[in-house]
Amino acid sequence: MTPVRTLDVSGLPPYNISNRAPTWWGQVLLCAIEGSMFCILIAIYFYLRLGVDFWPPHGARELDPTLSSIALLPLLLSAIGSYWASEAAKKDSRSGMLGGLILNLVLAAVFLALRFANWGRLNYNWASDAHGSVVWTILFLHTFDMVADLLFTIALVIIVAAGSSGPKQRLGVHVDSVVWYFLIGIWLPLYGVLVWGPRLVGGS
Amino acid sequence: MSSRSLSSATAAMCALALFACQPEKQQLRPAPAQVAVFGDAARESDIQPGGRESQPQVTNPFHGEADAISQGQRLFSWYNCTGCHANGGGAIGPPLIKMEWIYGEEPSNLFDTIVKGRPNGMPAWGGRIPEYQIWQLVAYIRSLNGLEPQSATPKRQDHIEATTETRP
Amino acid sequence: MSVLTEWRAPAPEAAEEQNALYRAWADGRGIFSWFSVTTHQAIGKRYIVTAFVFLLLGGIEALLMRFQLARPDNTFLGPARYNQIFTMHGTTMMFLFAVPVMEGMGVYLVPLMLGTRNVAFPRLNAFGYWMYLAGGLLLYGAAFTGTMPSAGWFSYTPLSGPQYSAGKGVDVWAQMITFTEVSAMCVAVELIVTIFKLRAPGMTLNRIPMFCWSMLIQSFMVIFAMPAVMLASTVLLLNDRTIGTHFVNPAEGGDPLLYQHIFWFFGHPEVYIIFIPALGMVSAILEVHSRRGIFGYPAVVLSMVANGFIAFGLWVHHMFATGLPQIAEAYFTAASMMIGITSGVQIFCWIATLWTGRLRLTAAMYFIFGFIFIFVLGGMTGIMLASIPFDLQAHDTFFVVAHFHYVLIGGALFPLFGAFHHWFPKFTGRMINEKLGKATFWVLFVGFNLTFFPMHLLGLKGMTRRVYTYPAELGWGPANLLATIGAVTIAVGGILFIANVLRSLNAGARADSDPWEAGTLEWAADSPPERFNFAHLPVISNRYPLWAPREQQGIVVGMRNDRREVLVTSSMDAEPHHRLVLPRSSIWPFLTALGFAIGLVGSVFAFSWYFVSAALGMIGLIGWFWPHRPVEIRP
Amino acid sequence: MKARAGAPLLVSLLLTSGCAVSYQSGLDPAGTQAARITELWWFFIALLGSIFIIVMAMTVWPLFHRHRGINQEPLEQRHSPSAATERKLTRVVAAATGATILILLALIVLSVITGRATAGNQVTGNHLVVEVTGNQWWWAVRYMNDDPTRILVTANEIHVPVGRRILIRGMSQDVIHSFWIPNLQGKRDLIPSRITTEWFEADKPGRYRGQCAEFCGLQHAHMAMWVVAEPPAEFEAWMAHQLDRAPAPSDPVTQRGQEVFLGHACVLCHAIRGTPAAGQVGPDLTHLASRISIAAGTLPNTKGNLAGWIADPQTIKPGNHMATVPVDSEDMQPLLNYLESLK
Repeated sequence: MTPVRTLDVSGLPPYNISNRAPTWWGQVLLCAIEGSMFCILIAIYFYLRLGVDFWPPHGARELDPTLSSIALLPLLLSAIGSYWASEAAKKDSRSGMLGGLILNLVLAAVFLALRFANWGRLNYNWASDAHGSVVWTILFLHTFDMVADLLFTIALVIIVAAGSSGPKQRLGVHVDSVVWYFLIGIWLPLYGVLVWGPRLVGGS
Repeated sequence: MSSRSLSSATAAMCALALFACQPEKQQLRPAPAQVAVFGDAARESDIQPGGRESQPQVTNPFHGEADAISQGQRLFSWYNCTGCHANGGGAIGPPLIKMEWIYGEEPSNLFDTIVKGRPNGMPAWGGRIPEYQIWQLVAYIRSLNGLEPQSATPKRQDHIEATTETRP
Repeated sequence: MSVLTEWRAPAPEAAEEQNALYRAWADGRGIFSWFSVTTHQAIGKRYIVTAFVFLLLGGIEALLMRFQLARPDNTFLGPARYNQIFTMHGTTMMFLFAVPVMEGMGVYLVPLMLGTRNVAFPRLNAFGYWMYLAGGLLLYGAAFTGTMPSAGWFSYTPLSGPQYSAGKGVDVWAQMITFTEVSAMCVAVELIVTIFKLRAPGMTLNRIPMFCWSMLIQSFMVIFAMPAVMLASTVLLLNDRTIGTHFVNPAEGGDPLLYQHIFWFFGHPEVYIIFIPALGMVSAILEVHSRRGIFGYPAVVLSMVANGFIAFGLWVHHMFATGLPQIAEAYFTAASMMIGITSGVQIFCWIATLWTGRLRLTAAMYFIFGFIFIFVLGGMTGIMLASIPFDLQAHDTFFVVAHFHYVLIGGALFPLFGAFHHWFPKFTGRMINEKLGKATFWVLFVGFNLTFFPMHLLGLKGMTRRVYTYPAELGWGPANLLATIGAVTIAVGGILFIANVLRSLNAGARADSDPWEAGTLEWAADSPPERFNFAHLPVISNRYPLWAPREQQGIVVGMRNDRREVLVTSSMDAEPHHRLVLPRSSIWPFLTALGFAIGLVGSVFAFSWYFVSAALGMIGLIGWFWPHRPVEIRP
Repeated sequence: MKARAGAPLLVSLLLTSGCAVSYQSGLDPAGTQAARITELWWFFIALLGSIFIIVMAMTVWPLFHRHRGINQEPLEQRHSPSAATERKLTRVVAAATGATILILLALIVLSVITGRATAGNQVTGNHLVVEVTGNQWWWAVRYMNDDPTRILVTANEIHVPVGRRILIRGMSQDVIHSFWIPNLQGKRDLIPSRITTEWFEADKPGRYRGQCAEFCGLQHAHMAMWVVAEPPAEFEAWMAHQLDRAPAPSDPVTQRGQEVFLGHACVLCHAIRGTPAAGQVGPDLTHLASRISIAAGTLPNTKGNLAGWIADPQTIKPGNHMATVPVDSEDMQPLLNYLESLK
């Protein structure tokens, strides 16, 4: 056989837990899809606002600003849990991953409890009028995403606690943190729109 | 190549679909028997829906047909039922949603009510509206109360809702 | 760069090693494993074949429409059926044929062109295909049982709303969109990651084949455009219909135009999602059959990127007749005309390539010439339509029908047919009959122009779109008859093509790996490729590795053959970074798609089925991600 | 190659010679706005058509040079043009791109200028305001006037005086429709919940047909209308006549016809001024007999067509909202006579 030029890659690692892993990229792109969905929802919110005289409609009780703002605290802190877990995943520290994930879960649960309490305050629903439709849609979609990610996190806790923490699972923990950062990051503008929007662009 | 067997199966199914399909029942042209109009006699005699000549009909021929419900909805405002009943919530006339039915909720009862009229203001529409449109109205009124299949009932209309819940 | 390669004779290929590779990539036999296939060639082929079935269905619908319109006051179909047929035609062609077939070509070709063994997420790929199939079966299954949408492929509210479209047809339509868009997003995500992370060592950004560039740009457009249509169809339309939200109900603060804005924010990029991959195909085919690299590679790539960006800024030109503020209109006119610049650059570069190439006039090249003719003509009418005063005359008339068939059939279908003739040996291992291919071209080309050219005039003469009939006095009869004759001619062309494919599949000459003496990597793999594409991953140092001198070609050694390994490289310079073990075939993508599908079909009837969908999907995902034995760390 | 370029041209010639009808055509303008647009169109055709021909010539040019190696085998696998050739080509492509940019800029400017001219939303004192409301599947028309007694309600037919600006205020009762009279002006959507406007001015007397341009359901194809442009004096006469009540029945037959009309469901939807009939959801019939067509431009307005239409509207225009009202055969003739008397 004639010689050819060769590149020997046998020395390269068979896995990688960092931002260079394809799974990480894939997850970022999925977040981009969700993100553009929320951006369009925000556009819908303001478009609908432009079409009516009163925003929110008379008598509509909106999300409570104080409660919403307090709820940001556990949400932002939960990012620390996420970060801790993902760093631990890179270092292959099982206890670190568990600690981080559980911290994340607990704080997220606190946030969701506050959200549901706040959500219950609304005296309108999706079928009341267009304003109700858009507010409920935003809340529903974001909560749906959060619950889905929390279920994923719970699954990760169970898997890691059961002792299965190979590279695949560690990458899962790392990628889970990306999703969580995204859900926190996208909530901030949504919080601004839902809580402060009516005050900024409201009235008549 | 197994993907070919799949595709041929899909093709066969889809071709069937294209040629064998029946649209969701949508009757553009009413059957001649349904064009009948019940004259003023309807008010006095105890004529049954369906007309003297045709078989007494106590079931709505349009039961469960989405298109008939939507036609009924249009006629409800066209024939100014809204003038008294608003969008079903009731005004001068009684509400048509979630009420105790004074004269019954069966299609034949509603049909009678529309044809013969009722005391205290409900005019007799017999003699004016052809039978098929009365049945469409019946289907619509029943759909307001969830008495028509859910899959045929629209969830909202393009006007202000006649909701019973009120905002504090 | 660090891709230093040493000269050495490859270790005598141990038969055992080869067998290991075959074993690792084998899919197994039987119906069960047929549902668990995850190799990109199989999935890509399924996309293409399924999309072709839908092309046939859409074509039959088009013929039915043309028969109805062949003469004035015709009663062949009647209004209800005609409205259903044109809705199904548009929906089928846009959502079930044009986008999926491009996705299919991308799924099949991109890993081969990049010199890798599969897409980055093989199971997501399979999942996407099953979602697409489920969407198609939902639409046609509903049609089979008597429920067809009839509010147009755009389903404008309030016509498509709860009050004016009774029945489940529009709901089925809206949820079919969800299926196909999920599928498109899956492909977009995996292609972007594949193109960024799985390129052959040495394939820097400016060595990426043109078709991969086009798929990359298309995939990004999918990611930003498709969420809009999912919101439009499921939130604005379906929720208004099934749970009584008020997004488009003006009486309760909604606005019917909101739906149009959101729909066209997707709908315009959709056109480019369909035709940018076609631009990539044109470039790839031109290179091979002109026997030179594309002229102005950076210019063509940049103009495609610019196309992608501009596409998001001109959705309002579908809404000029709704009466928007004049300043906005001026902006959207300018933006729409800018597409002329980027498309112009591409056309000029292709012509320059033709001028300096050494042409080989194959059937594929015939289709490219046909493409340039039809597409440029469509582009000219596109520029006219960007002008608001003219658009207000031509909007919603047959002029527009002519225009977008020129840009979509000319811009996407002709390149696609060219691509089939060009890559047929790669797909099947056999050459397609050239004579028959050229005959197909001529029949299609003549039939196409016969069908659609008269429509320009019909539109100017006042014939509006979506009418099921027209009175004789208006004098539209002869042109319509001509168009119907053209449509039949196109059908003949389609039959010729199918005959050619079937004949060549069985009796075509055997193709070797590189029958066209092409330059890009897909031609280095066998025809048809093995499941692992390349026994040794290639190392490249040139945009056209197969045209490069032998001392510039190389191979990767040191990969493990007993599992599905691919090489992850850096996103810019394609330097090897780590190895990635891809999952074996799995039934779970199919089951997950099935779970989602059951719930989504239910959601046509009641919102609560979304939760069923989520629960079933969750069960599927648990199975999907169930931890198997930990991956061996052993290198 | 010649056949390829020639076929469409031939087709277009055939077509233009084949159709002489021009009362619904954007190419035969009868108003100032449509005329500007048609000018723009011919300019586009001349400019873009010649560009198209040049591009096609450049595309097929390499096909005519055998020495360039078409189909010559064997040939080198890859051809690399010299650097000088590439440089020359780069300049050519750059120049072509520059020309494209300039041409498009010019077209944008031209388009905006024409747009402003045809939008015509300058305030004029002497314009006529006509309210057009789209319905599935007919047009309600109201001539506005400061004097409420001179507000005219009619349907499916608009008369306009030549040389006077008309402001159309468009609305919709149900779904989105689009108002379009190709000989006079581009189209404007009629959208529920909002009012859209459009200006036009007819400068040639004549009858022009228009058709709903936005898909609006089953009978989208049969939602047409007539615009009659006439000299101002004739228009004023028409207006004065239309403002009159319907003529009272003059003989026993038409008298009976009126009774039939008022005794049937007709009266629930249609209005005839001067009679108790005041239905608002169907076209106003006060001067039905003076109109060109019935059923929104579907049928010429003849007695026979009217009879067919009343007897079985769902066969003529399947799915339309006119009820199938049974009229006894002995009542039909008087009813028709009565309707025919509504000049």
